[in-house]
Amino acid sequence: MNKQDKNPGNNRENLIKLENAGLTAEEQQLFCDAVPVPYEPYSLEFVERFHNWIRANSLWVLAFGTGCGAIELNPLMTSRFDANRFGVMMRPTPRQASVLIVAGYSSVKTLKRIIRSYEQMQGPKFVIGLGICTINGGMYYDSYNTINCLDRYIPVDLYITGCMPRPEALLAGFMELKRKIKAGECDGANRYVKDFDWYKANQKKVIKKWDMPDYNW
Amino acid sequence: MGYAGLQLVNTMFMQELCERMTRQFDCDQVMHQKDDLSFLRVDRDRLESALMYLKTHEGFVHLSFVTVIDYIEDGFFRLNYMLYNYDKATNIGVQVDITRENPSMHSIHHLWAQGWTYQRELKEMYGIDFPGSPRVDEEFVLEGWDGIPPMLREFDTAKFCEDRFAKRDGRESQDIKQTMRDNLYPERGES
Amino acid sequence: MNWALSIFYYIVTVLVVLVYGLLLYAFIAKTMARVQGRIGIPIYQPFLDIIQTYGRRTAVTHGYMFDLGPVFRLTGGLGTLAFIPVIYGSEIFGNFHFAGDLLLVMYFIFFGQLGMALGAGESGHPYAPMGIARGLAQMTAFEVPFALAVIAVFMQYETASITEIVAAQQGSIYNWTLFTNPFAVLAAMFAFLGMSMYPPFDLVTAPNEIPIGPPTEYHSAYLSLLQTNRAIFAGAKLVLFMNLFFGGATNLPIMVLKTWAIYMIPVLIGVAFPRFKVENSIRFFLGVPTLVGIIAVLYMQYWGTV
Amino acid sequence: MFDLKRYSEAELESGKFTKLWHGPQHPGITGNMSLELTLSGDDVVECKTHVGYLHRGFEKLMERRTYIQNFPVVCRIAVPEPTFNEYMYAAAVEELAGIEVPERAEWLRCLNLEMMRLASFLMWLGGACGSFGMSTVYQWTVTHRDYMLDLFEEMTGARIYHMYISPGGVRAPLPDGFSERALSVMNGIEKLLYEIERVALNNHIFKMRSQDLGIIDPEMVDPYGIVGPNARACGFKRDVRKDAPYLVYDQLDFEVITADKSDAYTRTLVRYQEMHQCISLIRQMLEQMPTKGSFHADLPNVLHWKIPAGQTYVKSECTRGEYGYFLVSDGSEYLRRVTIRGPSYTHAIAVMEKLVVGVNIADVAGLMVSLHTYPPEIER
Amino acid sequence: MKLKDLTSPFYVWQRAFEKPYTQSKPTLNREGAHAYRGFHINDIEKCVGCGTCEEICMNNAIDMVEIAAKDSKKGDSGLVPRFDYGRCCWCALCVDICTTGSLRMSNEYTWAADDPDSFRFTPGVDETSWQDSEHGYRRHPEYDLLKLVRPEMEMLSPDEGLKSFDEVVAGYTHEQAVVEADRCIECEICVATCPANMDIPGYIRAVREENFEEGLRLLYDTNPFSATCGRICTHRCEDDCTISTFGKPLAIRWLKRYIVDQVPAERFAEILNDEITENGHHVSIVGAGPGGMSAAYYLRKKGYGVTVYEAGASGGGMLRYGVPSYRLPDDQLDKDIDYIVSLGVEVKYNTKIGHDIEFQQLMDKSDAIFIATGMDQPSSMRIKGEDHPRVLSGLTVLNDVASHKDPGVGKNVAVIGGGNVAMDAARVCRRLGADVTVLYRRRIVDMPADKDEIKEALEENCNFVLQAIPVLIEDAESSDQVTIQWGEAEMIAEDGKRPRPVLQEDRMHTDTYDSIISAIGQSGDFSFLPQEISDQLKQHWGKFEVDQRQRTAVGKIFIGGDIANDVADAISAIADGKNAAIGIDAFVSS
Repeated sequence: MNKQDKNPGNNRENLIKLENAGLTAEEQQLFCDAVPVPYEPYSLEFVERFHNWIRANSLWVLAFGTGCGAIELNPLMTSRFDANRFGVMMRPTPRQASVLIVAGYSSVKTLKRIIRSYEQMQGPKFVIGLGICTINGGMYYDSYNTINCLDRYIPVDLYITGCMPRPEALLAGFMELKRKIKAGECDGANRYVKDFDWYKANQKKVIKKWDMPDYNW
Repeated sequence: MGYAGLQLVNTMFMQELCERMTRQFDCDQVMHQKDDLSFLRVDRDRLESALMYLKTHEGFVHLSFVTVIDYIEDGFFRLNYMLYNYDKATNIGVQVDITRENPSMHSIHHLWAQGWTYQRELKEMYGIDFPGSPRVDEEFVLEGWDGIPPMLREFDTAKFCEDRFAKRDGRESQDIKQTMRDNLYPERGES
Repeated sequence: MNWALSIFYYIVTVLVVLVYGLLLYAFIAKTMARVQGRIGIPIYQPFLDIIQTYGRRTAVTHGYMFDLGPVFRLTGGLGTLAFIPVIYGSEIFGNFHFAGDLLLVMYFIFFGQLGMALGAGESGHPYAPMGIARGLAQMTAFEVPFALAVIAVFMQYETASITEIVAAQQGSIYNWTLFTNPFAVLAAMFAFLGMSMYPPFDLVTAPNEIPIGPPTEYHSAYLSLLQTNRAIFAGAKLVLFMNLFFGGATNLPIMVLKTWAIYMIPVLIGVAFPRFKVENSIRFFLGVPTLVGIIAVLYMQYWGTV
Repeated sequence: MFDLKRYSEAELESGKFTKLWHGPQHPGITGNMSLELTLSGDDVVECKTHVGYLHRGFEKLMERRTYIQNFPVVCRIAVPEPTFNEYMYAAAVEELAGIEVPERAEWLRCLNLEMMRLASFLMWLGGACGSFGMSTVYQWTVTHRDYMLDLFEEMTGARIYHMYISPGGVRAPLPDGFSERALSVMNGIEKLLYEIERVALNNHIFKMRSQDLGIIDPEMVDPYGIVGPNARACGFKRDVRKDAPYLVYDQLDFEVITADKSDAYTRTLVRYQEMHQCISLIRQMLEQMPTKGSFHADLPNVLHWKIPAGQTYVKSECTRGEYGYFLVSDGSEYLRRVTIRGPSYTHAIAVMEKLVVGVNIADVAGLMVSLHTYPPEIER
Repeated sequence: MKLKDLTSPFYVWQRAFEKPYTQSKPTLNREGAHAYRGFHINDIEKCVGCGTCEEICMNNAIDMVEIAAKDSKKGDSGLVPRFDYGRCCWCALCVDICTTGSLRMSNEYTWAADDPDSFRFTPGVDETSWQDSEHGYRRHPEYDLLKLVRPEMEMLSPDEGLKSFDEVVAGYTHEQAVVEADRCIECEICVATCPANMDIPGYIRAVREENFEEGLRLLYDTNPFSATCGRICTHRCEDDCTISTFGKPLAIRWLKRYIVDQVPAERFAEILNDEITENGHHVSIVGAGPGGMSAAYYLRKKGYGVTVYEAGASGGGMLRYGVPSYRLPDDQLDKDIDYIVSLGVEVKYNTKIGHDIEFQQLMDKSDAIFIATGMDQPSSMRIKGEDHPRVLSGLTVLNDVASHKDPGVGKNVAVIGGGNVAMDAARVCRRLGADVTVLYRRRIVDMPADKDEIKEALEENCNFVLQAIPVLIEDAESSDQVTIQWGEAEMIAEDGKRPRPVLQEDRMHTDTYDSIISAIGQSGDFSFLPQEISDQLKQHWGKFEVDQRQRTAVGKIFIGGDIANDVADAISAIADGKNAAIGIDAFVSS
């Protein structure tokens, strides 16, 4: 994937200036600009493969109902479909979660929280875009308050289409995600580091109230 | 008395009420939409007293919602206060026209404890000011909004979207008439 | 006995208890899932989870205490286990023992919690101190009946060595503290409900109120340590209760059976009840369980003759 | 009357109190909203609600779409309970356009609405138990709700967003054998409800937690515009289904359920009884429903459907109370203005901010759930 | 505190001994309900690419795209919908509104992929796992978003109609017109079918919006014979109307008529506002029929000086002489022609080329010549005795009636043929009080005449004798009568071709009539053309070969109308006229 081509401003100068930009250096540190640390895979390949297998079978999903897709996460996680038996579990805190499900549309206000949650998650981390709204705006393609393409703001590893995707489709999505993790194809977190400036520029283009503390320690 | 009978009584109540309101508050326009719903137009400055009267004397204790309709062509906002009378099972919509320039309206938060939420929304979505209403200047549903209030008619959400949120490219649709012309009668039919 | 060999045996014990603790956890989770009408996690899932958290490639720290918290916690678990004979009379699973080891074990039980409290307190997340406050408050409360029960046991067996207490219960089922000193057991089991973090006493990690609680900020390898500790500590606790009140175990199957049965008691209640608030919880522990504990002590003082 | 603030703004900001954000990423919050709590110890001294995380600007979007295009849009407004939106929108459009809906369609709509109410209540009941820590009940109810969704899938072709009630009628009649399957699901749910009564409603700790929590004073009901079960639980006999019967409710046999004290427990109890009432209504409807006849009125060409200028307000009783659509048309192909009045609007903001003061932090989630609010309908 | 409150919660454990709720099989891809709204399926054989799905989609999820497997043709744009599953919300409005029923849904719903650009597909073209799915949402047969029924138009009853030459069709009332116009889905498929490529959706919209002035302008953009076409057009557009798959096609012709009827002739100039700037060039047009006059109109609008040479005494050509007034009243035709003439077109009546003026003279004085003489020579039946005095030509009969002369057909008439002329002749004869028998070689479905005309002829009690091949015409016993021998025919299809009538020699009939009207076709008379020009112009099956803009091998000469196109109807002639005007303009200005 030639990501570089899609990045219009891959140098730091091109970042969009916001109202917070004129602050003193000390205060400016409060606002997220620090590039997160990339992580290396294990140096031994079989160790990495083993860990990938483990990661695939222990997916901790952040319990954040960002949009209407969350309504189908309820049946998924409960008795009827019981995703627990596939190693999919809900974690209430982003620090511990490894999968972020962006459940449908995200309003600008929520996007900020999504980014914040995403940055607090520890790598390797995976993002599932649920429903049409994450792919190309869906129902709300012309709404002034919802973003259209999620992958411009955070790296997305898998999309599941549908409105809403049924729990079965979600399960199938999880199976696909497992397959990808096992194959070592999910490098979203490192992509985020690599194209950090591009992502930040896009984020700042839509999020105008940028009082985001630095969560990339 | 069955429902139909009740309704007849309510309709009569409604008509009498509208007459009373017209006498007392000079409502210049009365519109009966259906048996249990009428709209009254009152003057901007009489609104508070009209609402107070309806609430305390006529039993319209329930404020369903406050909303506004933007008549950009005629240059005014029409505020609409929907009240409900549980005993008579009738709705009445009290409407006020206010100017679109520097719009401002008397707050009703002292009449209904929930009134301020609606006013906060109207302030954010239409820029109508309600002096004295609690937290009216705080952000309500939007965050960091930097344009004109989005619910105004002149705000073009599609264009805004285009400017701000990237769309996925590769989408193009062909016009049917043009395609058929190009394929079937390329040189005919033009004028 | 060679000290190196006993340390080796201890390590073996720790590993066995770890594996057993994780399996027991998964089994209980499956049981609860069953009540909820579903199948639940695979039995090996806890192992995967531990390796998964361990295998996270990034981590952030909030300071030295934050780093030390899980270490203290694990130390507490390991220390607790070190002085409890897992299987009575077994050379490998006998662990260290000396005359006052029960007191040390009691100490270690709190050591972990306090260490955790310090660490989590530094994490900076508001839910962590809130969880700690709740946890410590509740712990203090259930400690009262538990201490009373242990005192009653001291008085009964006139020793503070767990091995000797177990030894005294051998021979017949009627020698178990359960039958010789039922009030103490009752009081201790009430405390056990509080210790085991199942509803109605799961308010430390109450997911709908303060998600996860103290370990909110813990992740990656930190969390891995905490998970390891949870298995070991749960195993140690169960074995302790088994030893003190249910006659201990002379072989592995009996140990498994007894600990499982003890574990099922909070689970039995847990799935059926919602969560207490912290003041309800304290009030509860300082009520009937404390009373029972006092009765147990009085009983031992005035009537208890073995 | 507005506010019973015990602390001034300056005091709140003084650092004397803990600030805690409850949500939006929090398992104890319904949907995606947040409460900014100011705590003194474990007690809440002040609360500000923050909504807008789900704001999509429906009212704006609907002004840009034709009348027929709006009908798939509206159901997204209240995610767990889309059908009421479909019905309200259809009813408003029909009223302004002067369309007479066939009788069979009215029955089908009514059935759909009652099924939706039951499904929504099921999810809510699970959430109410779950918020106090009884996740077992939550698992059961969500599963049984899913059986309801299977019925919806059969009836309407989709699980969540049914898009079944279109202006003019409904899109399809009932499939063959539907009522047998529906009745068997109803029997299952009834059995489940009795189980839940034993397990949760007669549970000592559940009662302890929820009784006397978040009491709605009868004095509060009118100023705060409290409606639905929240108001009924403190003795107000108010139900749109009875006050101004719509659809076929006047042909069905049911009573308005009330109680005498609106705390979290009574509200649960009232809703619990309403669930039984729903089952009874669904059974009645399946029995009495006409099986022949047209189910959709003739519409003008929907691609350029113009509705004469007018304004109307239609309302119905959803699970949370009075749900209404205020629709203004101006004679063009697009509507002029629509305002959606959701009961959560006041319940989740004004009422919540008042009730939560003085409540233990542990009970905030329970209180929030007991008011039964859906954030997506607040901000739309 | 009640003890029961402590004990009854343990009832939860009962659940542990029951079967779990969890659906263990099939876990993935559980089949959706039979009417589930899953992924789309499109039958591209049926799909005509009308784009209604695209129009109704509130999410802009549908693109109309060209595909390799399908070409544009009349009644089918060749485009198919492509779905963007980053937009679609599965509301199925596209399925509900699909005019041909080609679009439906499967009950598949699983699609997960990592490339956000991959969620686009063209159902029916791209390989999908659900394309053969049997279940899934379909429009319920009793539920229509399309308006399938036409409002009934008031017509003279057949009995009434027979009494006079008054117009049979009353035209739409205002309400009917608006209701009918409202049925249009504006797919624009019909535009390609219309020989003149009129902006049909545009003027229908004008009717809907009751903006008749705009409607008239749209009409005159492509067709200056709107009043005429609104009555007698062969309305091929209606055959391709996408509504007609499930219902009645739109009454496009009547709506056109409705527009023109709403605007009085005096206001035409004011509304159309045709400003003419003379450009100094001059064009001669041969024939004042629809083709010629249409060319004259558009050329005049471009500023050309136009002279039209007409052999007859008045304009309109076949419209005047070939179409009876109960279908097209003369005043309506005059309305159209008068407007064209009013723009300054010079029409020389009773001027026959080659007789009154030489063709070469036109060649010399004009910058270009447009020939649209039409086909006014009846074709021969090529049977023995067809020159019998009681055998009349259909055209002659119609011509006589149009000029208020008695054609003298008698009381018992046979009409031979199945075209519009035959139908008109038959119906005219009925109005003259005769009993009419129509003899036709093929079946009723094969008749080239308008469906409406056939229907009305049947209603007016014309006796149809089908699959009848005339063999011989002889003298009858009375000199006022004539006898025809005809044989029954069988329709025999040979190797997949169109079935052909084959005479059955053993089933012959002999009938006697007062007169026989032969109306089996016409041909043109090109004797006025000088030989050298005539040689240069290529002919094929009696028609001149021309290109899209009516150009011929001779640069200056443009040919259109019946003598150049295959369909030979008024609207094609009008279209030819307009295109010739464009061609001439291009030719002259180059």
